[in-house]
Amino acid sequence: MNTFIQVMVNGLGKGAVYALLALGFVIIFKASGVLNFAHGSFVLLGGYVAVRTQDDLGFTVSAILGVATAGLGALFIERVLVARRPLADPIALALLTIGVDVILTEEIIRRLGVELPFLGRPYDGKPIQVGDITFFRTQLIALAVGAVLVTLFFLAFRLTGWGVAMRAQAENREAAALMGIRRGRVTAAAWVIGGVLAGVAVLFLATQDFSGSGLSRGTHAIALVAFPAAIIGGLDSTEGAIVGGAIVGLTEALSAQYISFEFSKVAVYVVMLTVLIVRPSGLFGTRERTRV
Amino acid sequence: MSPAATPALQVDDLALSFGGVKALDKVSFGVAPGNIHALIGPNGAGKSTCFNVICGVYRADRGAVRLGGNDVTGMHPHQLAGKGLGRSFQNLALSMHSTVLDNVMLARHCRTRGGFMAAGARWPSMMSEQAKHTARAVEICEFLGIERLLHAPVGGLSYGDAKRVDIARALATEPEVLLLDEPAAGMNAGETAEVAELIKVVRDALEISILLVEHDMTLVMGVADRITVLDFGKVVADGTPAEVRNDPEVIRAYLGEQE
Amino acid sequence: MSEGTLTADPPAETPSHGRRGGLLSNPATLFRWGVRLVIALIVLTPPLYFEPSWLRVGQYVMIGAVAAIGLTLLTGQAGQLSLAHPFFMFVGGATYCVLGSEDAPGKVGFGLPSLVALIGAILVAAALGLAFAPVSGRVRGVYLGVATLALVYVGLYLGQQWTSLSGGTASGRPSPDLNLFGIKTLRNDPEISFLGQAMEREQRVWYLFALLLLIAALLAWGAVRSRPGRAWRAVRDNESAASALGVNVPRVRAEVFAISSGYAGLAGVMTVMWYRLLKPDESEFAGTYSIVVAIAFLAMILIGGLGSVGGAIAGSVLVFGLPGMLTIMIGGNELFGTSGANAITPAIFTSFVYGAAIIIVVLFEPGGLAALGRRLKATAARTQLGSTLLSPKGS
Amino acid sequence: MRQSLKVPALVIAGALVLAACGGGDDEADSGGADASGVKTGPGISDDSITLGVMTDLTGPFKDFSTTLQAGHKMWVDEVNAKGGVCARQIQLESRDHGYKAETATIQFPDLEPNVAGFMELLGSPMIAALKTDINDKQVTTMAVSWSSELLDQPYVIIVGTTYDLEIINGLDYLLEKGDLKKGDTIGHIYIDGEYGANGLAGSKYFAEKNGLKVSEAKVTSTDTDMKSLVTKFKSDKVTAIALTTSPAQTASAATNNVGLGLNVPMIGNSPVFAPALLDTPAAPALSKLYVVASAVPFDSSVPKAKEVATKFIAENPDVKPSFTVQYGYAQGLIWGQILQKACDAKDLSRAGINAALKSSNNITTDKLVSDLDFSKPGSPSSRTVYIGQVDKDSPGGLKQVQALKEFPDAKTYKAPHES
Repeated sequence: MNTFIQVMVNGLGKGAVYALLALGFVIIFKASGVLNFAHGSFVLLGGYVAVRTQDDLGFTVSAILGVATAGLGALFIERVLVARRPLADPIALALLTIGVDVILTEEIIRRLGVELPFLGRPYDGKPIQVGDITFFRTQLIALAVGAVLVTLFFLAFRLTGWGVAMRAQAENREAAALMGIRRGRVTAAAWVIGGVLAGVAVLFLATQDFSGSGLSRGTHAIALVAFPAAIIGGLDSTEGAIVGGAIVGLTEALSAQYISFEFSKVAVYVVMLTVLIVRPSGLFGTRERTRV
Repeated sequence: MSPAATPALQVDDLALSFGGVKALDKVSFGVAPGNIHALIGPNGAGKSTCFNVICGVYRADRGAVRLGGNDVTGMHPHQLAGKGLGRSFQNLALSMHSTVLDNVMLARHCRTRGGFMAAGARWPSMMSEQAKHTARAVEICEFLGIERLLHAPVGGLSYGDAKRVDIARALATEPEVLLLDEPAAGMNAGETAEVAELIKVVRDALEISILLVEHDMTLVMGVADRITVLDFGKVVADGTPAEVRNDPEVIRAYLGEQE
Repeated sequence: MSEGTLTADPPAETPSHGRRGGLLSNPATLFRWGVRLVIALIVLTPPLYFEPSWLRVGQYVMIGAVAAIGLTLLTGQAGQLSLAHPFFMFVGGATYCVLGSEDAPGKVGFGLPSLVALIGAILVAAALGLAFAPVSGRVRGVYLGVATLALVYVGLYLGQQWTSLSGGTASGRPSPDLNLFGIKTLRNDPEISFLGQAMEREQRVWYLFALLLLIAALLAWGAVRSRPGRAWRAVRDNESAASALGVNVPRVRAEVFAISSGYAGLAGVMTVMWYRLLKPDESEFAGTYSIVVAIAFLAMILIGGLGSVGGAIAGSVLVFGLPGMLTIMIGGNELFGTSGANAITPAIFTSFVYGAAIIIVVLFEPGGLAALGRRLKATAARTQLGSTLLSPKGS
Repeated sequence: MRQSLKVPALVIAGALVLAACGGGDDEADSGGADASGVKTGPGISDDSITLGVMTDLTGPFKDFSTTLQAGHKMWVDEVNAKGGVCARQIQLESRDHGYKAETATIQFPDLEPNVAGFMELLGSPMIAALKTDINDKQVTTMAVSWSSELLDQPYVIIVGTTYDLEIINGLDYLLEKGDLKKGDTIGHIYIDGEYGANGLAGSKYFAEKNGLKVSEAKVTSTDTDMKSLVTKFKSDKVTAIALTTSPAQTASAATNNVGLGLNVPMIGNSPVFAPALLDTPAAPALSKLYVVASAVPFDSSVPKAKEVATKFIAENPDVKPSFTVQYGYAQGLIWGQILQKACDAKDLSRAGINAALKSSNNITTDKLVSDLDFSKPGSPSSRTVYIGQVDKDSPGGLKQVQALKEFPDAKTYKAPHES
């Protein structure tokens, strides 16, 4: 029983960070129709700035700087590249972000050299024991930060003008433009939020507790796990991203414990395929309407 | 309706609801062979729903669709193309990057055979079949006056020419019944008159039946042999243009819409 | 219609003019023969002059080209985004080894003739592609792209688990030699020389790959220009319209996925012949059948021009060829005077090049190299000299 | 198609008459003999011997390779200062394959004609991809891999103990210390592939021999989070963890071992540890790790190891030291003895070099690695190991806790290709 609880704790802890990443994907996709393959490199970008400044500025300031850089980086990509082709083919835009990702990732990895710098100094590697169960601080803080950010996001999404505009735009990009919604501003804000969420996620990803490794190519790889999370929930559903993140985290942890570790990654994709066969647009996603 | 001639297209007692709203309710009408038949009605009357049921895009809750005496209820759109039902599209739905000929040749898909290997290896029987069908497609394009554009990408054509490509493509399925979805949408008066002329020429030359779903009254009154009027998913009138024009139900339906 | 769909459809079959005229009297015929000559020279001469390293680069480019042609049919022509190509390559390679090898301790082998194994590998890959129909027929757009990613993970997992077929990640299993009408490809048996140059392994593999690529490209060109190609583009552009015109959309979607998988299967056979080894990857992010390779294929077809067969080949020259060429040219030196852990190596440099190429293509030349080629041709066609030098195929 | 190729073929035929005359360069290098009657081969000139290096300076092993190359260079400088081998200066020609098999496959035919043998070929995917090439070209190659699966390759040299024997020795060490006993379960995390599978064979043998159970956990090289594996080990009640992993994976296993309250000793092969790990939050948890290797720890009391270490620190004050310095130096010593032996037999051709290797049954490296015997095909060249414990204060990060020793189970173990 203790083992099962520990497995659930592990799974949910990871799921919280996956949810942050998946939410970033979804927000960007909802606003601009772009499947952002560069999300992993936003993660690296935020992490890189944070690790390079944390010795001089301390963790908190460098973390804020890293998060801000990831947000601004995303904004830069949106303004300079994506906004130039607002109605381009979704596949082309997805590929565009792959191009960005390749360059950004290679360059950051090159700059890191042989270093494996870690983030999360204030909380990393200091687990709390409750009976036989271990709670990793990184995961607890990730859960708390995730919950706060997600709540803030949903409040903003429901209550602010931006949220209304964003929802209108997600419904129909052309109609929203006709209704006078400033598409550029809504989309740009969405990219900034996506980037910021990626920047927050890396503060937990590049830690001993969460991924066991510092900032590296592995961090980029973990960011890709948020893909199935976003797909399972439905690419245009913000609630779905949260649910998808939790599903992926739990699927990984449970199948690693009860089937085998090497099957756990496959298990995530098996779950995703099953969802897609039943619901081709994910659990909460709206079905694509084909024009006649 | 005279029992002697089998209608080219017959719709019987169609009913379809979307979430409790009756989009179609006991809709029945028939398109006589060689007729130009119009289906009209104010916005939301159920014209498009009815059109989509006939085309196989929607499946009716109840009722039947017969094509030249064959029951085609519930068939998929691609099956209907082989049964002699051709259709045009309101938004044209052409492949913009492909050439005119390529677009028209698509309609020969169900009349031709040959998969990847045969096509890839340029199998002689496939090539001769293709040549034959290309000749027919060119003939149809000539008929519609777009033969000079055969190798031009559709994306660069004027709206009128693109509309002709759309109709050419529908005709290339060799239909017995041609369904036209708002052919005059987005056209000015001059272009509309041109389309009206075209519809008549098509009917006369190819001896096919045409069902026209249209908003534009001038077009409908000018070309239709018979008109069915829908309102709130029900047939409110069915007759010649002259009969329909004076039908109080129709006038009420259309005037009601204008308020 | 969206503003920037990245498509490069070839012109439809034009009625051929000038078949009747004499060879030299008709410019169109002359042009066509000129192009064939240039292509033949590019294909035939390198094995006579080039070092084995360069030949290996060329062979590798041809593997990429075959795979990319398959992908450009699927993604460019039929509009289905797929990242599953490495999986089908792996399936093709494994099937070839299983069918073509003799039984060995711990490794299943059927000992079939190698040509049968080659065809079997393509068919098995295609059949598995068809088996993916419940997903490929229903799931659309970017959802399909991520869904296909699942297969890369499945391939990695099965390759590691099913060692009696895959040989396992530890040492893999050797590739069967392709015996083409008595001529072995991977060994000097029988010894052949051509114009004074001994035809050894690298030369043989080069010519074999060139032949396979030629067949693959001709089949693709033929299909794109006729019935199947029209159906693919119709499904890509508007499924409802395609359906109304008599195209069975789910069937076409499943078929093109299977065909594309068959191409990947062939590329997989070529890969194991190139390495003379089948070896499952150790991770999903690095290796022969990894996500990185899936993305490289997408880059190839995008840079080449989505849907263009010639473009796919050109894309492979850039994406698969450039790193190898730079590696040989740079040799033991490092680029730009950098060294140590932060060096800009050929591998990193080419990553930059192809990343940038993708961005530039999407932003400035959505038709890719194929569109560039067509434009060049149009310019050249105005000068007589140009028209005899440039390809009618566009690239 | 048939038609279209015939004409061009004829056209170029004329142009290629020249090619017919120019062919056959390959033969020029091989065979022949110098003035003193020493038979020569590729990579051998009158005053130099060139050895190839195929390494990873940009991929996952870049820090490992950098220090290894420093070791090579120290040996080359020393031996050349003393006049070289066979009156020839040693030269190294290296290529960086970035841990990519396709790059190595392309580089090999470019590099191979210039070298007498390979001082280093790093990485099991590369070794696997080049196996046939190495056999075809009969080029003696020192693999940087310790898999006993490679022992059937006639031209591949493995320096020292193999992964399976390292693990067996390490587990025997824990058994002797009393950390393990009959009936216990060992958790073994391994990267699927040549490296991990070979290590796992060792713990399976040990478990069978001593009545223990093994809880296996297979990972891929990019997995970094070992939390769920250690959770599983905890529920399986393991009493020791064996590792055949990458350094990042080791770090994660170590922190979770402590974090999840399992707290058992860990042993691992030489590649599991990198000194850089001591700068990470994992450092405290790593003190439970014993690294078993045929190479001496950087910070050892062995005199030759001390000498090399001191010199390395003096020459490279900014580089983090690692055991690979001494290992690279030892590789040089071994190559020096093989080449000297071939020189004495007046045959520096590739066949001569390989024959010299095959007849070497007692190569010594001043205990940088144990004495080596390459004369028994299929059998590892040594079965003895050093054991080091992770220690933050030792340069190179390892404190030697066991001098060269062959444990009882290592004696009886039969390697896969051993007759």
